[in-house]
Amino acid sequence: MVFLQSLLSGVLVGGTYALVGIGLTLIFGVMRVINFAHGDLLMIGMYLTFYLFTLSGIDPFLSIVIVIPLMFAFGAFLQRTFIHRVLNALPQNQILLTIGLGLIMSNTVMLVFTSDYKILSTSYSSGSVQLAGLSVSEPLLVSFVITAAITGALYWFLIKTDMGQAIRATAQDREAAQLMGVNVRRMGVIAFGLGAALAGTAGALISPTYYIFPQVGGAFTLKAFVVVVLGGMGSIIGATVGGVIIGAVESLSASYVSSGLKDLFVYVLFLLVLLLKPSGLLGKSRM
Amino acid sequence: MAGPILEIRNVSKFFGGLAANADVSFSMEEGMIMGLIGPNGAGKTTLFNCITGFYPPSRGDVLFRGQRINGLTPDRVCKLGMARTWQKVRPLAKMTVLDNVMVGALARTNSLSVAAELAMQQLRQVRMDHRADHLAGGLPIGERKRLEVARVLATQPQLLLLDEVMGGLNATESEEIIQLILDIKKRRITQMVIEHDMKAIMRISDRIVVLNSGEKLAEGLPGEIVSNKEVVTAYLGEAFE
Amino acid sequence: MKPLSSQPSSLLDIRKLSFSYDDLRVLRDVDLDVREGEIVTVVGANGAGKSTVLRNVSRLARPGAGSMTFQGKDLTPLEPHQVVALGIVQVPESRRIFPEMTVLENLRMGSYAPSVRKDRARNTERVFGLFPRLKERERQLGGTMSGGEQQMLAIARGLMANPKLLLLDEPSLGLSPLFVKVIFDIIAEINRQGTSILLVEQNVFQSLRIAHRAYVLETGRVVLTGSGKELLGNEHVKKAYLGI
Amino acid sequence: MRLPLARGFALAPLLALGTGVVALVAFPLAVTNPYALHVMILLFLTVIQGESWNVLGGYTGQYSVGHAAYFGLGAYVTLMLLQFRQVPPWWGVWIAILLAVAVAIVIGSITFRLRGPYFVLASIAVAEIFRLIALNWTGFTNGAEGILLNEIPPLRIGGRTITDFVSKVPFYYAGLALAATTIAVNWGVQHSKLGYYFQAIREDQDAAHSLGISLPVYKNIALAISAFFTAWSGAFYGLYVGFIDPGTVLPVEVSVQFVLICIIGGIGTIAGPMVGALVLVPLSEALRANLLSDLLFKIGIVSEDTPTGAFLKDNLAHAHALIYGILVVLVILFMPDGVLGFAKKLFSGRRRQTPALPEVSSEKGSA
Repeated sequence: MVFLQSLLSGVLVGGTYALVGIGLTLIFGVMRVINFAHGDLLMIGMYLTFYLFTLSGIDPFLSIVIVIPLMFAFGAFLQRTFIHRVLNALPQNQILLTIGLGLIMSNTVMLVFTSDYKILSTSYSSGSVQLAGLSVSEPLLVSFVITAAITGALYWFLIKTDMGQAIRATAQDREAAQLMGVNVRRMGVIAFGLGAALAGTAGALISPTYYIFPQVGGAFTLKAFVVVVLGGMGSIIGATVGGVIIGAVESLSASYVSSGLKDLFVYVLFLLVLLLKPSGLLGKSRM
Repeated sequence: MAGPILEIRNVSKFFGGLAANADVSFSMEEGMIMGLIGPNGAGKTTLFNCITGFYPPSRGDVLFRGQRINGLTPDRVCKLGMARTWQKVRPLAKMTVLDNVMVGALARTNSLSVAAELAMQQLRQVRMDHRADHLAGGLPIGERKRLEVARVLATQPQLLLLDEVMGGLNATESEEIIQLILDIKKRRITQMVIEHDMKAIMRISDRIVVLNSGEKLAEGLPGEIVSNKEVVTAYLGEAFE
Repeated sequence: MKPLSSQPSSLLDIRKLSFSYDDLRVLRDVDLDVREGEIVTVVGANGAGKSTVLRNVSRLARPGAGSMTFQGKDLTPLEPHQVVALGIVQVPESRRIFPEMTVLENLRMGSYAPSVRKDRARNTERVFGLFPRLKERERQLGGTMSGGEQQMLAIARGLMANPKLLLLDEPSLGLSPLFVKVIFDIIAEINRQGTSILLVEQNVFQSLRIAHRAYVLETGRVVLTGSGKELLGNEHVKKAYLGI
Repeated sequence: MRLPLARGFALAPLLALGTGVVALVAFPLAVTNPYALHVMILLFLTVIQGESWNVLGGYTGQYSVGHAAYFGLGAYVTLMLLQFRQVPPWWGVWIAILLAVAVAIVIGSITFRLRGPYFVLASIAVAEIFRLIALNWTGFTNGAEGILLNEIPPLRIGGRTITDFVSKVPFYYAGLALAATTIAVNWGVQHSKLGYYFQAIREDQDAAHSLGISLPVYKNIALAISAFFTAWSGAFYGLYVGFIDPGTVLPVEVSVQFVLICIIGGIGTIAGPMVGALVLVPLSEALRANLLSDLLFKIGIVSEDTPTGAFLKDNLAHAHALIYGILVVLVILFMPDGVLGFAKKLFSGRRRQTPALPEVSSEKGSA
């Protein structure tokens, strides 16, 4: 019972991790750049949601309608202004650039909103529903449903639309995509925009259940790496599965070992995958 | 003379399901130049990688002076006395020409001054000593190719594997390389040479192995290869039957 | 040699194209043109600069010096995707199909350019007619197919964009001799159906066999030009490419 | 960077070096202001950190973003031995260093199989594992509470008290000596077979491998040297500040700072980390002391009485991380070879660097 209970909540949380991971893997796939500022994008999504709620009373789950376009625009801006200049640079320089951008984001937020922890409490923040004998946190359930819907929509976009195919084509062979008439620079902007929007959405979705503070992003950046490496760099399905696995591992080790050590398990798992199967648990897949 | 210096026995290399090398066998006598030819994608560079330790062969054995060396790492293979150049030159770009060659020389000595002396010797041999203080990354292609030869020579190999050292060079530069290869032969260093320039390869090789689709298509003296029907077909098509 | 009358139907016109990669001069003053309805081939040894000509036309390689026009329009300021929109489509060396897409998806990417999307269904039928084998494998992932099938797919994918000029880079690379002949027959057939072709090849005989005109490139320069038949009988061609 | 051989020394730089050393040794005699000493000690610490990372990241090209692990290990082991076991630090530090080197070799043997971004990710994960252990193994490390040092026992040799560690002066000299040592080690590396092999690995791992260089052996040597001095700097930091917790010696930010010092100055050179320290330390101190907002007020860009002015005065003091971020972005975009490389290019007025390779290849050969 404890097992099922914690597995379930782990999977629900894992949905959000998947969203963060998908964004990261999309950016990596199209640009071969690892975005170390990914968690900070999530953090900005959290702050957006928090202020939309406290200033305008917009429900956090509704706020994604505003967060998604805003974060997409922000991501596209980052790509056009910064990332696109280092596409041919050494990988370490790309990494440092995104680390720098992350520092700027988190510290600007800290300057403006202080480093105080903020809590977004809604009427349902601590509510729960019974599901087949298991109790499920209400905000977690709602966010999981939204996550699933967004992920589904993204799959549809990538498989069915011409632009989605062009994004996948760019990821699989940048030069060949150009020969098909794909404007790969534009695909980069779209990919980074989408990645930022997904991270921001994840931030919005977890804001009712997490503390909100400027440095919250770091932990999510790391977690996103774990998710992505687990599923195979550049694989979107991999990131989805990876997110759910990480959520479950975390939740199970929290209930059976110690909640303080749950991250430790995640990182050890991460190292093991890196060393034993660097191509990810799933290997190559279509997306 | 004791046995062949290099013996390749039924070497195969698979990538996924694809055979880059299939059952390749031949052997080389000390001091000879072996030409390795074949169309693009025939598996020549893969074979180099299997011999020098960059890939373990999927099947078969590589014997150097009778010792089985498959499974050894490239640095061990180098220490045994085998050195290779790269089809796409790999200068240590932010180091000087002299330092590049010294890295090779340091395989045989721990002393920087000894290494520097050895390196200068090799640079003189390839007529690059005037460039000693230049950054390797800034050299024109012809000099980068010669630098690469000097660098591997500095490891004092008994067997040298040259992967398209004339690729992308003009006629004068190619001629210089040919002379260099013949000089190296005079020093009793055995060489295996991958080359696309047929005239050059026919001139310098003692024997030639032809690879096609990963398999050994033919082996023999240059004259035999030129008149080999299968080889002609692989290169020009059936018109010349 | 044929006199090069400048016919109004000249499609691609390259004048004095030079290109350096790193410090290596890959192309020096190359003049080359393709007229409407022709198969023109560029032959030469590995490293002679053949692929670089195509990459310059596609604008994947830049910057180079010299002029390139297509139906009178200057190509040099364009991005690769804009070149495709003009009707110049390159089938790249070593196929470069999208390995994690199905045959159908690869073909769909071939008709990505907005102007040709409406013809997608018709073009798919057309390429399945040329390559029945692809129809049998339409759901298979590109990366899992054999080299020959991948080459078929790469050509088919290129045709999906209604090219006026098809650029083919070493289509025979790594294929078995039997398959090479099949591929070249299909290239000739595509040309008969009205597509002009610029073909770059190491397989001298096969490409000269089907070409209307040919250029021989050595260390970045055009050293010989003439009709395919003329060059096929040329002693230098035989000597240079087999050392006979 | 060009590697000069020991082809004789010019006299002028040698003289300048001598003068510099004398000035640095004499500094505490002339200046007694504790804040000035404090800034100097921070400078030394930063130089030590940068030069330590430089051996691995700069010469060998292995971008570790996990040096907090060795820094934290050095700090924790030294302070735990001192505080919980009463082991004096001049013994404890050796235990800490040896432990860090041993750990480094284990970690290196595992993670050096990875290349490029995968190695970077693994190095971060390793450091995070150490942080989480320190945070959660409360009985052993005091967890999040950290370790507050009571006092450092006076150093006595043969009954004579050398120092009692009361003022900043002993830390000044310890820092100076340590900084000088790491600089000397970098010099030594650069002028030995190791340096040649490290740089060959950085420039091209496969080429290096084919030239007889064992990649795991030499990468591990570079890491061991780097971890040795990193742990030392951690111990020095812990003893000097007198308080450590997982949030100050083990977070990712500390790892990033190691890289930053080098990247700002110019990696793979001896002077790079020194330049980096000279940029970073004064900058963050200026921010901390509110010099920047004062400057803005003086110039008249913002008035101190406006809400914006008050906001800046309150907050800019905490903005050093923001400035770090801006610096990194500027350096990567506009001077990827660091301040030194940039200056060199500026003065030499010519571009010897080959431009970044475009995404083209010349004719491809056989596979």
